[in-house]
Amino acid sequence: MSEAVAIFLDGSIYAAWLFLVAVGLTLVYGVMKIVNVAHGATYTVGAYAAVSLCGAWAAGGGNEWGIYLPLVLAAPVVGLILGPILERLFLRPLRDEEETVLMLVTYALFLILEDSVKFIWGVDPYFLSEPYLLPGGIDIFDLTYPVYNFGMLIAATVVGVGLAWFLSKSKSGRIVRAVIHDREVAMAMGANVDRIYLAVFSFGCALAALGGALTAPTVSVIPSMGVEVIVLAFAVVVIGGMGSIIGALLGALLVGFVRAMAVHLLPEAELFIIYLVMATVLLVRPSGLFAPAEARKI
Amino acid sequence: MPQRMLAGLSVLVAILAAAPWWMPPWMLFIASGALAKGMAALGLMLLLRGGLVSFGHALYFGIGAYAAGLLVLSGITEFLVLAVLGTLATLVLALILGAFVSRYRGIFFGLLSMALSMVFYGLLIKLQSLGSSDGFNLGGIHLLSIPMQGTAGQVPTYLMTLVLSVLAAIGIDQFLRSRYGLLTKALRDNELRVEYLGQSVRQLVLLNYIIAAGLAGLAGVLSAVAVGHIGPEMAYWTTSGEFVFMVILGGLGHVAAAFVGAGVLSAVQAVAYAVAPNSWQFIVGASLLACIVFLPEGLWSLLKRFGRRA
Amino acid sequence: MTIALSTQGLCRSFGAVKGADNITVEFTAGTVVALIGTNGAGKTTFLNLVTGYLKPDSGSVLLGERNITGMEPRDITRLGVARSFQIPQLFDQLTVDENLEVAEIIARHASTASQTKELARVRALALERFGLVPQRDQLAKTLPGGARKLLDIAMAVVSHPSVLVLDEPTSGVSAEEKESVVETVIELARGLNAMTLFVEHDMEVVAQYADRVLAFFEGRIIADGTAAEVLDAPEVRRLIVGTALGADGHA
Amino acid sequence: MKSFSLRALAIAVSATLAAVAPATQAAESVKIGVVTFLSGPAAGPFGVPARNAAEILIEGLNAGKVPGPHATKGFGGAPIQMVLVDEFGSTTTQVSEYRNLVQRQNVDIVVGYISSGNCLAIAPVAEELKKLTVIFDCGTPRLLEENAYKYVFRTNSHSGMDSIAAALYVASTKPGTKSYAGINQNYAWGQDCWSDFEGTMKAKLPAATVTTSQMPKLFAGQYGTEISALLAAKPDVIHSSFWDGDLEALILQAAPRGLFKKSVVILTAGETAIHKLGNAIPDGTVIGARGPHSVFAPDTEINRWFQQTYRDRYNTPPNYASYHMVQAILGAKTAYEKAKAAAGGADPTQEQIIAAFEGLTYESASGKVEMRNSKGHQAIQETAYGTTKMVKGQLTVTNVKRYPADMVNPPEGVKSADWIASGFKR
Repeated sequence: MSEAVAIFLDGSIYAAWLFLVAVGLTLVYGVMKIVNVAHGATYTVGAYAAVSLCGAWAAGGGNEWGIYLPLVLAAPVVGLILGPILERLFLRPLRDEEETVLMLVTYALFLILEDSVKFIWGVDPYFLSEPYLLPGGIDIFDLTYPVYNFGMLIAATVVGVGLAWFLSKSKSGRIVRAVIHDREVAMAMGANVDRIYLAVFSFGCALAALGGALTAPTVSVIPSMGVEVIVLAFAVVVIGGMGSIIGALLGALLVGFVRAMAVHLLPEAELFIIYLVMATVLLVRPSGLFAPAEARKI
Repeated sequence: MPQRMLAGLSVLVAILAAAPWWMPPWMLFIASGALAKGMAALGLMLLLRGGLVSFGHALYFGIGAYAAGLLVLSGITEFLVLAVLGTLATLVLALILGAFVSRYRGIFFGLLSMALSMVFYGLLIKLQSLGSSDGFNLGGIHLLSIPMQGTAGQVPTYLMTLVLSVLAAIGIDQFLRSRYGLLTKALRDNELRVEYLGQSVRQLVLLNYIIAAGLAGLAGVLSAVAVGHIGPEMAYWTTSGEFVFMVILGGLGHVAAAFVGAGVLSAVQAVAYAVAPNSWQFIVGASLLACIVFLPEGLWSLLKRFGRRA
Repeated sequence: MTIALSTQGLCRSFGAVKGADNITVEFTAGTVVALIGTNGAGKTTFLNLVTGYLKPDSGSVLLGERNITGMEPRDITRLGVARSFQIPQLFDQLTVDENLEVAEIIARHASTASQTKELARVRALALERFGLVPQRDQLAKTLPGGARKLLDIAMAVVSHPSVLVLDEPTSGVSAEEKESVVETVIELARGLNAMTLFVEHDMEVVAQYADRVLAFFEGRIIADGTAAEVLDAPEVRRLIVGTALGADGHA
Repeated sequence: MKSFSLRALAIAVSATLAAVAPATQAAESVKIGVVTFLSGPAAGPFGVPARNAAEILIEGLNAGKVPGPHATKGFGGAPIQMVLVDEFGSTTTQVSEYRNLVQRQNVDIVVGYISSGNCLAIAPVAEELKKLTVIFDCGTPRLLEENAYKYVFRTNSHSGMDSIAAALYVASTKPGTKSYAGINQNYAWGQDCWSDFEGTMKAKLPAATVTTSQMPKLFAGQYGTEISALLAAKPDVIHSSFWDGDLEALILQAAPRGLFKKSVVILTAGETAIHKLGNAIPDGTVIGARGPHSVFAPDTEINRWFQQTYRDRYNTPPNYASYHMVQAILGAKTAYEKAKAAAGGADPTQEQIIAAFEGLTYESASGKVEMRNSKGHQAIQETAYGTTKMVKGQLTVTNVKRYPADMVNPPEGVKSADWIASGFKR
């Protein structure tokens, strides 16, 4: 019984984390058709930004519990700075290239950003554990869980629900959905694609940075922390169907629960279980679980 | 122009064939590696000409190397046997996996390939008897009575790699000039039309996929012989990424472009390591970006332009 | 009179929309048949079902005696059904000549040198017939609309099909070129003795070239007969011709 | 004109590469190639501290400032010149960089290699190029157990020692242990460490059972699920050979969940974390340093000098990777000077240095090192484990237990795994 509860909780927490790091990737792909490898580097930058902002907060004598403010603030800061730079300078001029070429462009950006992080913050690790330790833990059955992990669950829910609300209810959201569905038609109907791309890419960067910022308190912040994450986020997004928000959610839940089961019941399999799930899903559903349908007119 | 290009390439091959007499040994080693990787990149270029990018091509590089490694462990050290059986092993696997993978296009083809290579990588890590992530050494490989390893083996290995690379380049060049070459080009443009002209797209993709895999497998064997050590990282996605990088760097214009890409990337890496050990990633990333922006058709187009002007 | 192509109770819906609603029809070998109807009436859906791009929900398609229902486009093509497209499907990065060469290679499987030579000769003839000789070494992506259309059709005809399916061969073609495009194509089709199905909005073209006309509405055939019969049918006048010709001022 | 341009390009490329090659060095200095991680995840915890150690030691030796038995300037009076190479990158890259060092830079000795995959691949190349190569940190027992090399020496004990001693520490400090578990990175190092630990536990505490063996991916970063599984399994003891960011993340994530309170956690490579993470490591954690290094190092003159000089320069204490580096360079120095003495004061040949190195016993900053195994090419050394305790806000290591070299290293000619399986037969 307690094992089932543990699998459920661990799976949910891991899924929440996965969803946070993957949702920006799928949104950017859905709108811009860019597989953004630089997402991983943006995640790293988010973590470092959180370290610096929280450090400044503490140095400035900010309230102990107020530290969550600079932590979360890292996301919009990174999104607003890095997003427009990358989009305007590199992605907009190359917009008409093929998907795979764009992917290589973002891979190059990834390499450049990762080394830039080294130039700015150095190779020694940073620790930002206060936000993680501050709220303490709670006992569920006989296992202790940090309250912070449930904060991740809440953050993922807020992001997911907020995004769903924005896309379905707000006017700008409906325009974004129209672009996801059919860029040409949306343009013909007067959507300003330049502006939408800029906004969506920056928002995607902010989401990646949020993932990094919220992860920072639980790990040692090092320049290469984004490498594994980007591969994981890919797996989640591909399983769910590239470009689908609901797909990212289900992909995260699937990977989270399958992995939690593997760790608790068959630890040997943890190494490649995610790739196995990904390969299996793709073999059964070649475009992932919830790929937005695209019919070609001939 | 074609005559001139042929003459130029012949001179290049001659210079490379004479390399053991003008290159210092350490550079000869880099050249061996670059040629072997160029061969893998050549296969990838064939796929790319058909519009498909694999982010898991290192799977076959690794399969070739590990097939050779297993043969050496079982006491077979004749290079010809390793090369033939190593390549054969990749071809068989490519036939099986290709049957599934050839259904996919675009990013899904790339990512499914990557997932498959990562499953293989995971299996290798699990195999403690094969050294897990550390891999293992293979020594004593020879071609008939000529050693292929150690000090005496460096030149034979290099020359063998060069010969096989040239043969592969000529073979693929002929292939590209054949009807399949034209069909492959057509495939990249418009698959729907290819189907509506009565040609199975999957068959065509599968054919290219198998050829590409075979080349990567042979490259894996050659690399294993040259380095004398194999490990799971040979099948890791970053190795695949390196192959893609080489193709993009060289361009799709000519079979020699894949080798140009491999050579230049290896040289850039070697120099970057020596000059800027702390920021070589930055340099590699920036050159990739510069290449895509300024040379969308790769270094080959630069050589061609240069040659025309001269 | 042999039946070249027939369908039996063909149905296909897209959600609530019926693209093909129980279509049963037979086509005699060698005839030229025009399909008319407003946008969304089901003409292209019908062509897509016949050529394998779409799979029917129910019903069957027969090529002569042979059931080709649910077969892949390439297999249907190999059995002698060729088609052109409303939006020309060309190999944009290849030259005009190479586009045709690809079509020939696939259709004929040339391998020996003499065969290759023969193909080149045939190709030259085709280029001449379609008036594409001046553009033969141009990349397909640089062609103007009319030439794209012609090349698209030329590629379909290469295989000497027994059934030729043309989706709006004159759309995107300028008014001056229209006549000659249709002329060329129909003449060629008759020369091959191919059963030809073509979708057309220009009722003058339909009246002039079609042996038989099918009028589509909401996935059904609402009229079937000679051009004169169908174009005069009151239902057709009300639902199709009026709307199609009204704009051109011919009504 | 194509041919001309291509040839020009080929020549230009080779000229550029040749230009990078420096002129041959002055004959009397000893040129050492130092290979260690300068980038990648292993740079922070191992590579850079090792480089730092090499820098201050070589400076100190050249200036004749190193106290104790190593007071001679440089290598027997000859100044030392260091060539630094990054160990990050594929094995193929490493082999090619090694060839660079030997054939282009003409180094006299290569000291390096943290990664086991790299040291395994380099060894046969060292034999091929006939270049004295001192491995300073890599852990795999396979290096010198599977092959006999003439030119390859390793001055640190292999990973078998760490795992055996860890189990011995458990057996002596927690003899009542009924169950144990592991969390190790899923690659060769983690797998080897766990199987050696498990093997020793079976021999020393046969009644204890394994509850779970967690094997997360290397650099996974998120261990919440594994920690739950470990908590749920309720083992008395948990073994982990985690290092670097993974180790720090594990400590950060597990400590607040009480893992360190409910079980005794042994971190065999834990020493690198104590300098950085300090007070985040809970009391009662068992820490190892892969030998008698750092906090376990003896209070000798040379160790005090090293500690002080390192702290002064880098504002942090040296960790065990730093000590491994010092041990390697001092080993080469001792062998060099012994050979020089044997040659009657003439500069020794490489053959003479190798002959002197085989079976050498010498003092490093970490105490006595014996080149005893694998025909005198593999060092054996004592090791130690201790338990953390916070004293006045300062992390200290208490209850230190030392294990003599013979107790935790296999006898000559016996493979580590076989020795464990045999129940430690002598």
